[in-house]
Amino acid sequence: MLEAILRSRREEQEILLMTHIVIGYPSFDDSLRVVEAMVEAGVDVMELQIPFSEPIADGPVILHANQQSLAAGSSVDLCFEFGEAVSRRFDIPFLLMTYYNILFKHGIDAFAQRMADAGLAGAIVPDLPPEEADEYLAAMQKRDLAPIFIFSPNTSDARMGEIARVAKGLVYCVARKGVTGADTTFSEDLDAYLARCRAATDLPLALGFGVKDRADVDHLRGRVDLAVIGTQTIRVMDEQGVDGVKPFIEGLRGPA
Amino acid sequence: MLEAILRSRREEQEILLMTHIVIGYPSFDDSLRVVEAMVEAGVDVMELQIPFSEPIADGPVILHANQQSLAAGSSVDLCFEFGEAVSRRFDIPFLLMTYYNILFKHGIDAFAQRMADAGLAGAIVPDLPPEEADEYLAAMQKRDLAPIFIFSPNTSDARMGEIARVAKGLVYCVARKGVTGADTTFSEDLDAYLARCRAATDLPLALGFGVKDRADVDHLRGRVDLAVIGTQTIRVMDEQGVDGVKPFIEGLRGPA
Amino acid sequence: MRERGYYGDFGGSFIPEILVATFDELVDAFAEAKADPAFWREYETLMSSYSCRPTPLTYAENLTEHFGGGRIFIKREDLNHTGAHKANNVMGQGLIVKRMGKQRVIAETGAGQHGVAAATMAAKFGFDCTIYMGEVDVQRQRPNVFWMEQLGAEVVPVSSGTRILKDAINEAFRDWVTNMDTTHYVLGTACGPHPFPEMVTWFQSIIGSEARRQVLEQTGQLPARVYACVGGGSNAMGIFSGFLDDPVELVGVEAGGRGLETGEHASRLASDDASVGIAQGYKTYFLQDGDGQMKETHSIAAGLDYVGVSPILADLREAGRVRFAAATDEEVVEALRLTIRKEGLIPALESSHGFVQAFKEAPTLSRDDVIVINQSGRGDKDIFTVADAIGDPKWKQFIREKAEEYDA
Amino acid sequence: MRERGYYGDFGGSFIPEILVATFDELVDAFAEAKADPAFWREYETLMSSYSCRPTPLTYAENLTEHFGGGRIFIKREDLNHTGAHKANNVMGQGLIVKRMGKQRVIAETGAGQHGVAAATMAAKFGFDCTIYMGEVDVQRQRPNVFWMEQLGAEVVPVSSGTRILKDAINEAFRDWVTNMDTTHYVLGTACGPHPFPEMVTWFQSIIGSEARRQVLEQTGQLPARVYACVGGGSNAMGIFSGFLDDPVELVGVEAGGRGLETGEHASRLASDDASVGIAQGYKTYFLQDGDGQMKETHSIAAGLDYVGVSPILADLREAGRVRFAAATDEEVVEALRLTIRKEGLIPALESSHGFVQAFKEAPTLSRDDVIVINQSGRGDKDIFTVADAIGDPKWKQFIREKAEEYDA
Ligand SMILES: Cc1ncc(COP(=O)(O)O)c(C=O)c1O
Ligand SMILES: Cc1ncc(COP(=O)(O)O)c(C=O)c1O
Repeated sequence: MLEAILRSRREEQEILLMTHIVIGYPSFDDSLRVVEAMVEAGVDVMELQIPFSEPIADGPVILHANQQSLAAGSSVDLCFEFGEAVSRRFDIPFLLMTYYNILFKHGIDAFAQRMADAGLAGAIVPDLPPEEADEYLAAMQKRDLAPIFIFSPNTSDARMGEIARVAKGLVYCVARKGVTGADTTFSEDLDAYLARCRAATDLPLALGFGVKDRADVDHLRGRVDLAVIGTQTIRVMDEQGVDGVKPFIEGLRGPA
Repeated sequence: MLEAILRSRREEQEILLMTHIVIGYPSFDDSLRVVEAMVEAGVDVMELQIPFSEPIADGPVILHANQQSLAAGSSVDLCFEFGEAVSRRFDIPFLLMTYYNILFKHGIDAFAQRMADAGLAGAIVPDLPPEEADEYLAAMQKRDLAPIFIFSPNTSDARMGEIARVAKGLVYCVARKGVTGADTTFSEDLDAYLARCRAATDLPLALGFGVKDRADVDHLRGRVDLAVIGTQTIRVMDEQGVDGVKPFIEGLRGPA
Repeated sequence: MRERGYYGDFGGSFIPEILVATFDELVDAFAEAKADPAFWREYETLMSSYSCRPTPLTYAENLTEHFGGGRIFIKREDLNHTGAHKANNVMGQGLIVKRMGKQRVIAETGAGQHGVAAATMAAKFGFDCTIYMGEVDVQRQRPNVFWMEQLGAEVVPVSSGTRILKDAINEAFRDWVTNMDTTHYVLGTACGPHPFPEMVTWFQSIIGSEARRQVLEQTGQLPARVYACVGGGSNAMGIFSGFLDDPVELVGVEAGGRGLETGEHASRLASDDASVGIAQGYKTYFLQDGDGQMKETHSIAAGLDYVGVSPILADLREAGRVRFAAATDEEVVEALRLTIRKEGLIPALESSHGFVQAFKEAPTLSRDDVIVINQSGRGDKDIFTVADAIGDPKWKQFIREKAEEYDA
Repeated sequence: MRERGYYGDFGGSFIPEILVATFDELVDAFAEAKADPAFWREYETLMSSYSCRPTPLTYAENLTEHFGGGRIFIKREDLNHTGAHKANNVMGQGLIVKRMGKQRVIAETGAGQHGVAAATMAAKFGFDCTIYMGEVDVQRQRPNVFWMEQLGAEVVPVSSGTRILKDAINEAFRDWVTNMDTTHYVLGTACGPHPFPEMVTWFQSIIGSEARRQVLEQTGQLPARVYACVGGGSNAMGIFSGFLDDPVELVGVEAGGRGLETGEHASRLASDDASVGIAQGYKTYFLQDGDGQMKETHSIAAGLDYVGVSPILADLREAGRVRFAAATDEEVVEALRLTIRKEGLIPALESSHGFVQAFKEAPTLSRDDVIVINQSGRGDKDIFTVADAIGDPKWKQFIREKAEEYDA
């Protein structure tokens, strides 16, 4: 499903854009307006993060957004309502991003069912390595949902192969060490790494962690299928308000 | 010398009075006026304490007087000048009381010489036990000065005998445990103790530590030769000024 | 892909992909060390020449008489260098770091005890060192922060989340995912992803093996019960390890805070308030809400103020092998005061939790029975907390005067 | 009359008559204990089960490399229960008190370390306890006062004289002459009237005999030099005792305060400012004026801030057996910082004096030489002093905030 959508979009675009928001940050209304702006700006796929109290893989900006959303009363139920609302309304695939405890406490099968019911396309669970993922994989597979896994620069070739065997939809390639939100210098090492990723899987490759402007996106053109703009959108929103989001996204890929 | 003087005074008085001042407390002038008042009030013998920075056998009142005197600039030289002045001027025997370090630093023989030169009659050195006193004894003996030693309630009979062998002038009987200045309850134990003292020596016996009023002095009449009023005179002076000293001393033995 | 360590249903390794290779390396280094008898000898030599192992097992004669029941023995982890059992773990991991050839260590700390221990180890081994510590804990444990800094460590106050231990752990992971090539994360307790629960337990097991030998030597018998406080669970696992195969009742004591009924506590295994979850890289009982969000916890003892608990202990509870109880803040201060007065020992507030439960049970045992309490650390580090709990006016006056001196 | 203990020209027993019988009793009790091999065994058992003797001898590899000279070993008295060598002495005297059947102990304290140790011993043995402490020291060592009180001791601030250690000793004597029937005075150092210098040295000699055995075991050789700080002299005598008959150079390090030339110091044997005198019951070198009045002394380390010094050390100096040096406050803080950074050890400010001199001399020795420094205690008790000496702004801020919290 997800993979097919992405492939067909790729036929029209040399590089796709995937963006990230934390649901309920700074409010549910704002989240909705941001999604709207992004879709209008031509984003191809979105990650919707259900906030978690212990987001260990996230850097300060997203961490802060998680905490604010929770403090403002976000809940898993509300996040599903939100996910359902946007996926009904907008014609791009939406993914959930969250930590494994949210699925685990909800019941993994029930969680997948709710995802399917809400019309969501897949999920990214950064603290769930494939070794621990049997139940999750089964639940996702049953509903044709994409369990998205991650490659990192120090993932071995062998392990990439094993991950690729269970991944669906796309593979999220982390550009560098570290948490979300820090700058990335795109180097020659990146090409070698991406070559390894490409060799390991036929799935579309998304590259994230530190992609922040048009130059970055341009650099990725031809190297990967999707550029993931995560922290930077939240920064733009924090700094310029929701209205800043659309021009920012348009600028990433639009005419120079 | 001292012994003879005391014996002859004893022929006139059933109980003699020995008093104590700290030289230079609260000032040298006041010390002189106190000596004057005491002699006029009929005191028979006086202890003049050369202040020491570490008076471990003294209680808070005399400790304080030591410190004040030193803080005001007292010195061993000044104390000797004072001792010489009063012993030239007044016709009672004066004793020095101080701690051993004062003698030791001065040179023990030189100290004794100065005592003799100043016309002083003897010395009480509470932290100098007879075992350590050979040099001191020789120096005192050479000048016919009285080395005064102490009996305490827990001095054994045997030890009393040994102390008596080296003591001259009088023996200072400590009435009880503790430092100077605390109250003493004169009990039957006291009689037994004094009987032991009497058996150990033919020297006049002085009883000190806690003698503070006429009742105490009356109680001691017939039991010892001298009553030592130490801390209480300093208290009187602290509370009533120098003028209070004479009536206080007179009241100790005078008509009721 | 590699097998992740499970203890019954608990444990595992729920880590970001970027750390997988690092954990693989650590698992290997640990396995090699464990298989190498020379390594344990090196560890024991280090602990006996740098810290003072074996630590004594002290007969608490006065407390025994006071309670009139079982004979009370106290395992003296307070006598370790840096004042707590934390030294055992950091020194052991220090040796592992040396083997791996890394040059920098990071650590989280709650009470500050593990931070001081880690900074000490770093100084000794010549490693760079960064310590993550919740802002709240930086406040309540300032003396430890001061010493960590003197030891050359950088102390980073963590202002995210509840600003205590669990948040410091998150921050440490964030550092690690960036610097894993040069850096080892010295986790301070028997929690976290595999191999930490097992590795920390292994180093701490030196407590239990000593204690077992000592109690047999000194009394000729095994203890009826062994008590230990449970924060993350490392000191408890350390002493329990010595008695797992014996007919000895093992009792873990958690932070009852203001009382289990108030919800302001940190009892994961002794209360019904916790449920199984996965966070900070491992599966265990957490104090969390229905959505799986971690709750605020409370304890007078910063070192017990933690939402999760060792997966090994969670498993031992399920298996009925370890019994759990909770001690309230108030009971803890009472037990601390009594222990100081009666024995001249000053247990840490953390350790005092174990004393509370032992004191409750000692009278019900007979003089023929022996019980062992693990005094995981010493309490002088807690002077600000203890003086506050006791409300000593002279201490307050002293602090006021010091502040005036500084303002002058 | 009885022979009073002299060490060459020094020592003796210059006590008020009222205490003579008490000292006779003590001399007898000590002589009996010393003659009874079971007593020393009891003492060793107590020290190994309640404190953690033998304390380690730690090889300071990093400091050794830093100075590039002799190999530096550190005897770890800081690992004793209560954090200093003072424990050795109080526990030993506690056993003597038990033998004498007394029920109350009193003690003086300067740094507070001996006070805490004595109060601890009293709690353990069930004695009543009063501690005399100069007002100035009560101020600078408040944490120790807090713990003494928690241990059940009454702490009496002494406001006479210079309001430090020597004045506390005077006050303790004043108490003793009143209560000698029930009370033993636990003098804290190798000073005072006979048998204290000898008795305290005997108990502390456990340091030296352990250190000698350990250094031979660990290096196969005797040390070239042994360094110890000297306040009253007990830790120095303790470690020196083990090497008196060996070709080992013994170095005592006194408080140089603001510099010997300033007169603000407490160097009795390393400076020309002291002269022989008799005070506090014994004969030794004192810092006194021409009249024999004791002078004010100064040291950053409360425990070294004393006018007198062990008569045994005075004798060993005259005999040329022990060499003396002084370390200034500034040098001490520097050596302390270096030791913390390099080895993860936190010597007490007192102990750090020994480190200063060892650091000065280590580079002049060869790698074939071994030197031993006695780390008499741990420095956490000194946090207020150390933080002030270092001028840590965060610590000051913390204290200000605490004060505000108390004022609220
Ligand atoms: C003295 C002491 N005891 C116990 C603990 C709790 O940790 P654990 O349960 O891992 O032993 C701590 C933690 O800081 C501590 O400092
Ligand atoms: C840690 C420490 N070292 C040394 C001393 C000095 O005493 P001594 O010279 O008797 O060892 C003290 C005194 O309080 C102390 O606390």
